[in-house]
Amino acid sequence: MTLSVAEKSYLYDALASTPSIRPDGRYPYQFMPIEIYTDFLPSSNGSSRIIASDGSECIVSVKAKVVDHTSDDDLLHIEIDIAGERDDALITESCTSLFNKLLKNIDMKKLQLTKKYSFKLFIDVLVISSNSNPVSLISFGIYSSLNSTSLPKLVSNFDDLEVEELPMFHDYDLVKLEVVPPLVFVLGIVKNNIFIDPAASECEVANNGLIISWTNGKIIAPIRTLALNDTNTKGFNPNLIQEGIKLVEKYASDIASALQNI
Amino acid sequence: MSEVISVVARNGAFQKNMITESFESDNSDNSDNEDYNMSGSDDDEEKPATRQIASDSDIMTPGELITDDPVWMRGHGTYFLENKTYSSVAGTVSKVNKLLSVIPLKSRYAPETGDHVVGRIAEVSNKRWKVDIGGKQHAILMLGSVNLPGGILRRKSESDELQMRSFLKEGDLLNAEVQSLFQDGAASLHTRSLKYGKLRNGMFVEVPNSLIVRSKNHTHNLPGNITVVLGVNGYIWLRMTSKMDLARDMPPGGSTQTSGGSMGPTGAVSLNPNSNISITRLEEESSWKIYSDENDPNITNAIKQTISRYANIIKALAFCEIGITQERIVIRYEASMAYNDIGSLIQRDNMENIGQEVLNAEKMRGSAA
Amino acid sequence: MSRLEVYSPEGLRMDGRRWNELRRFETSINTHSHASDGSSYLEQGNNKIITLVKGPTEPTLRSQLDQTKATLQITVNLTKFSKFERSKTTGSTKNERRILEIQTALVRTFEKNLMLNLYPRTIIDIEIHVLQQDGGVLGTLINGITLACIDAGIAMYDYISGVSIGLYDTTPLLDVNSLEEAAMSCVTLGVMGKSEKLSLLQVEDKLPLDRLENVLAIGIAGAHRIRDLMDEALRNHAQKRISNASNK
Amino acid sequence: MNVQTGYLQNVDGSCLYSLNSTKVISSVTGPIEPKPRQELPTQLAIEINLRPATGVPTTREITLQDKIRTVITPILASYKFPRQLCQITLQLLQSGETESLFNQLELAACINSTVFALVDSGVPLKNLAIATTIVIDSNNNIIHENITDDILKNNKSVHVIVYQIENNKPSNLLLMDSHGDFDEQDVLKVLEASESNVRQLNKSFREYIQSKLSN
Amino acid sequence: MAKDIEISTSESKFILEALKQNYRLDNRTFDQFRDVKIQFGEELGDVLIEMGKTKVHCKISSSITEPYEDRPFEGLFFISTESSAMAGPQFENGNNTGEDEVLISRIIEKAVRRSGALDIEGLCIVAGRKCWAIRANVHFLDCDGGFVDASCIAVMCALLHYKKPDITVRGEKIIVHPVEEREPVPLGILHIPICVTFSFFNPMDMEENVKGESNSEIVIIDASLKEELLREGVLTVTLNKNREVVQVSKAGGLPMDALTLMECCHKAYSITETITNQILKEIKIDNEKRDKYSAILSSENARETS
Repeated sequence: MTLSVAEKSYLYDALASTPSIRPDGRYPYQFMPIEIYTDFLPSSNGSSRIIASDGSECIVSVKAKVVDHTSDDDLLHIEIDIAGERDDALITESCTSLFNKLLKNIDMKKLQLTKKYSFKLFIDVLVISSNSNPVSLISFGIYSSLNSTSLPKLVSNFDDLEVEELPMFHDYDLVKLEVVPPLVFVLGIVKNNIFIDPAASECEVANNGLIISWTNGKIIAPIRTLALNDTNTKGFNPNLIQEGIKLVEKYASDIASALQNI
Repeated sequence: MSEVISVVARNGAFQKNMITESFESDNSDNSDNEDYNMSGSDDDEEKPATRQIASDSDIMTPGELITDDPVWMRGHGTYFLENKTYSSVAGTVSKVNKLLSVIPLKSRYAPETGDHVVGRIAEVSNKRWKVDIGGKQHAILMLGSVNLPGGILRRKSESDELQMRSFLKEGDLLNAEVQSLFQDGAASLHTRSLKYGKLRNGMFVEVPNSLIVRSKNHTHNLPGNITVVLGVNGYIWLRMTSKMDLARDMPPGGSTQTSGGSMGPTGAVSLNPNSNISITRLEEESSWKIYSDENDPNITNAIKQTISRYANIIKALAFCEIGITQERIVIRYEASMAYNDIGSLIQRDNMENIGQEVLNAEKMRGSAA
Repeated sequence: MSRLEVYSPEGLRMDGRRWNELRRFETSINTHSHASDGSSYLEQGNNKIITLVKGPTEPTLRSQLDQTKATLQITVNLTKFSKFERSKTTGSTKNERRILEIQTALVRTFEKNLMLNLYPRTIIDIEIHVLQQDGGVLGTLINGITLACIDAGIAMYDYISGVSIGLYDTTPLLDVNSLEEAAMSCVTLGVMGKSEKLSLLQVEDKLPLDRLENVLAIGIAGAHRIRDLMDEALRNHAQKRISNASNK
Repeated sequence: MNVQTGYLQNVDGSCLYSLNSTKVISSVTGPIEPKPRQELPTQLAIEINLRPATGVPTTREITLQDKIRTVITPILASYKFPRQLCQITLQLLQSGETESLFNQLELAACINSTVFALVDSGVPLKNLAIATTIVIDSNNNIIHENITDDILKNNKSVHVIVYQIENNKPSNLLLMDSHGDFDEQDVLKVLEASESNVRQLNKSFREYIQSKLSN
Repeated sequence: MAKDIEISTSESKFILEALKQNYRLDNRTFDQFRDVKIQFGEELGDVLIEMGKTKVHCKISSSITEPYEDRPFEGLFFISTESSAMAGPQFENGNNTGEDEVLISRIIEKAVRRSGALDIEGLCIVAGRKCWAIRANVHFLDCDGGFVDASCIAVMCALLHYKKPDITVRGEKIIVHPVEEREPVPLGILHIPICVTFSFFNPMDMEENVKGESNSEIVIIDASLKEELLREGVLTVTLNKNREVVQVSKAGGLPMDALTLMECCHKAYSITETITNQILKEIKIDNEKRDKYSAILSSENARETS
């Protein structure tokens, strides 16, 4: 997205003023409205589709497979495909590595079936279009797809070390997967202001950006800066990190409950 | 609903506005599979063998026979074989004299001579700028089709060619008129009037071009000291109203006084026929300022908030696929004052309300056609 | 799985359809107005696909520029999760020959139907995401592209509708799902409008020559039905748009 | 030796060449427009592609390509075509030797085939180059004709020798590729044997061309 | 394709006008398949096919390897169809993702491999451990159209011609007997697919094709290179002598009436019969040439292929 110099300076001044004026009038803590659809892929154990009001869209599928966790302890496999980008594109790889780290926060015990076997989850993310950094959208997608994931109900004994048998499942009863995936927030920084969920035009003039991760009521790693453009990026007051964290701490639970009430 | 995020959620189903057309076989008695015989052509009865022509507003879809009357000239959105004219797009029939065309429901912007458009410079090349106007191809703005600093009568020189980027560079926004069309349908633009040129002091909004109707005037002054340029191509510019914008709206004989010094949107001082500015002043004022990248330092936060409010109203109208006109923007602006919080205007149900209220208001006033 | 009868003596298929019944066909049009110039979402049975059409627009590469007509480019993304069993291939599937073949077949099908000569020096880029596949995907792709191109306002001669027909012993089964597709030989058709002209015809497995005509006849009839369903959906969509935008 | 030039129609020059059990087709296209990265400012660029009879090209084929290039480059009048490209493609039909152990028969055949295809294409050459294979077997016999896979397997040393042909006779040495166990004496013997071989090959090729021209 | 081969406007006009008047450049009739020349090489499984000026070479190679985990009872069979600049400037070296290259290789793949022309279960040596891997290396030498048809014939001839060395299994050990010691074993060929390609031309405009009822499109069999460059649509039908459709591919192009396409299939059948007979005859002749004695000794030993 290329903006004219006049547009950029208008946006910058508006975002830098006190209080900041966002181009669509949002509060610093306000997200773009989103639409969420879940459970639309019958052949997946869980699925979600998130569409932000700017047209950014991401689809997530969760498929489970029974594995022997004594030989394969990597129980979460995530693959991210961003339409129009190559699989080895920087953006795709950095998203994949971010979520690989983040999903380690999920309690893997919940996936364990028996002493020997566990569910392995394959999380496939397809970003159909994105106007700015898609990590936040992806985390919402993963959150709601895992929340909508149902797995076959185990009927065989937990202790299977003695018997050389695969776990047995109920014919049709399903159990809801109870995991709490982390959420990722992107924040934009303009001068001394910080605001959540920057739109494409806001990213274009931001002096810097932050990625803040959150789960279960607390901030977790990674927290890091993120250059949102390659023309305006510069250093910022470290106090803004505190402010950003406060912002996320205050509002993240609202997001989590909004995503859960589906 | 949380004010942090508004979520519309649905479980199971996927589509919004799903048009469901389930098909049930209607020839259950035909279970003998020899019933279908390829050699028999059974679709003859489906072709209306009439000389009648579809009326305006009838929906046509690709491949559909519009008429078998040979008197019509075939325009856009049609093709023909012998006497029969068929539709090549999905849309409505339009008949202008003997010209028959089908207007697609939606397509990329197709420029016409005289259109007032907003565009963004995509490329600076040899003696011309390529301008993104949301069309099928970039429009061309020739170096010779712009006013250059130093006045209209100034000759273009080689040094102008070398410093084209100092006038307009990639990313710059401008409004312009479609001067002519090339053979392949690409537009040639010009900005040789003070109402056209580089845009400043505001914000850009994009809507589908089908929502903007061609009219006499595409620049409107709105309440709250805001001016909107509704590009026919669906590109919209919202800016703080300038002196020149005010002057334009003044009735002849009005008592405007251009209290010198302040710039018009194109950097030149107001050009009201009744004001006391002569054409020679124009030449003086048509200086480097018209290509300045600087915004007016007097844009207050209140103005910026108003611009954001208008932007959200325009987006809400576009969301409801309602044609965007000055009247509708103003009606909604006034009504939107009920929402103190501009940010709430982007929520889906509020957008839907905005659209519904506009339509209701028009029905009440009987202005809806 | 194969314990189920493909086609019962009573004339019922595994999913309860009769031999000449189409699957559920549901579509919505203009689903991605932000990300594209034309778009459609289509469910044909359990096939679920999103089609985005971008263009006609200025090409980004010189090699995409044709002075006489628009360049048509189609990318098919068969997602790894689209089948019941997740695809095991590691890495990209984008350069698999099977996918390249499908893309080429689709380009060559629509090159003759879209009036590309009306859009010289531009590119039309079509992107299809297959979210779920359950047999007869090629036909579904054709239908999705037809709808999205119409939504983009790109001029075309007629609808092209696609469908796959299986041959079970001597009985043709219309609009096969993946279980049927695996159990018998299938034919995929792309039919031009209400004519009996075939844009696309593919047979990938052995089939008695003397049964082919019969299968084609059923397929053409089925494709005509699909055309009518698409037409109906499109008209409903158009009606809604027009009433919305009236009094512009 | 069996030579058939002008074997293919879509290229500028071609040659189907066989010697004993080794059989190769070569094609020459050029001078043509190169890709930007191939372009040389002052001379003709050469692209050589060698494809094995079975399987996909490996490092073995790339090694052969490089050796062919060292022979072809000096005999081409490459200064005449700056910024142009000559595309040489070789397809082995039958290698005539155990491919995992040897490449000498193929190398000689490829070189001869390429040179004859170049003659057929009309790309200006400064000289001809003719290659031959010589084997010294375990009994120290020099074998210079009808070399089979079995003879190769029984070698003490194997040599590929390429001579430049000037005034209708071998002059300078363009390539000597020797493997195995040999001494100075052996080399001299090999050179001697190969020169007569090359002389012979040159004679038969001339006769072939002559008969082709007279037709 | 690397470069489009240019064909001048006047020449293309001439060819199309001639087609409208029922003439082809090489004086063939529309339904005439070129004569197929089959030459066997010195080695087994080495075949050169010539159809007019088109030349395709195919060579079979074999090795012993491990079967796929999920298919322990099957051997491996690959067909490689890599094009090179030798066949013409339209082919780029090492580029296998060009539209035409992909279509050719996919059709051959479906016609021969997917249709089970080669008995891959017969390639199994020790289930799950050892099996034969057979590789058909197709080399496009010279292109004057009809690569698919010629390649399919080449692959089938080469497979029929090839004999793999005899082996003895002793526990885990496999002894491969050199050809000189023991008579090699032919491959199990279950049917012989033959591809016939039709090219379509539209003498009128697209409107007539879509809405007209004349069905005036021109159909020719076995197009030459120039005809291929000008055609607007293509159909490849693969059949065998058992009246089985093995594969049909009309990947887009000019829409054609279904009945016309059916006629094409029937025409293809008679060509299939002729070519199959020719192949079998020439294989037999070559076999006899190779082994004069065995022909005398064992008369009914050869496996009947159909």
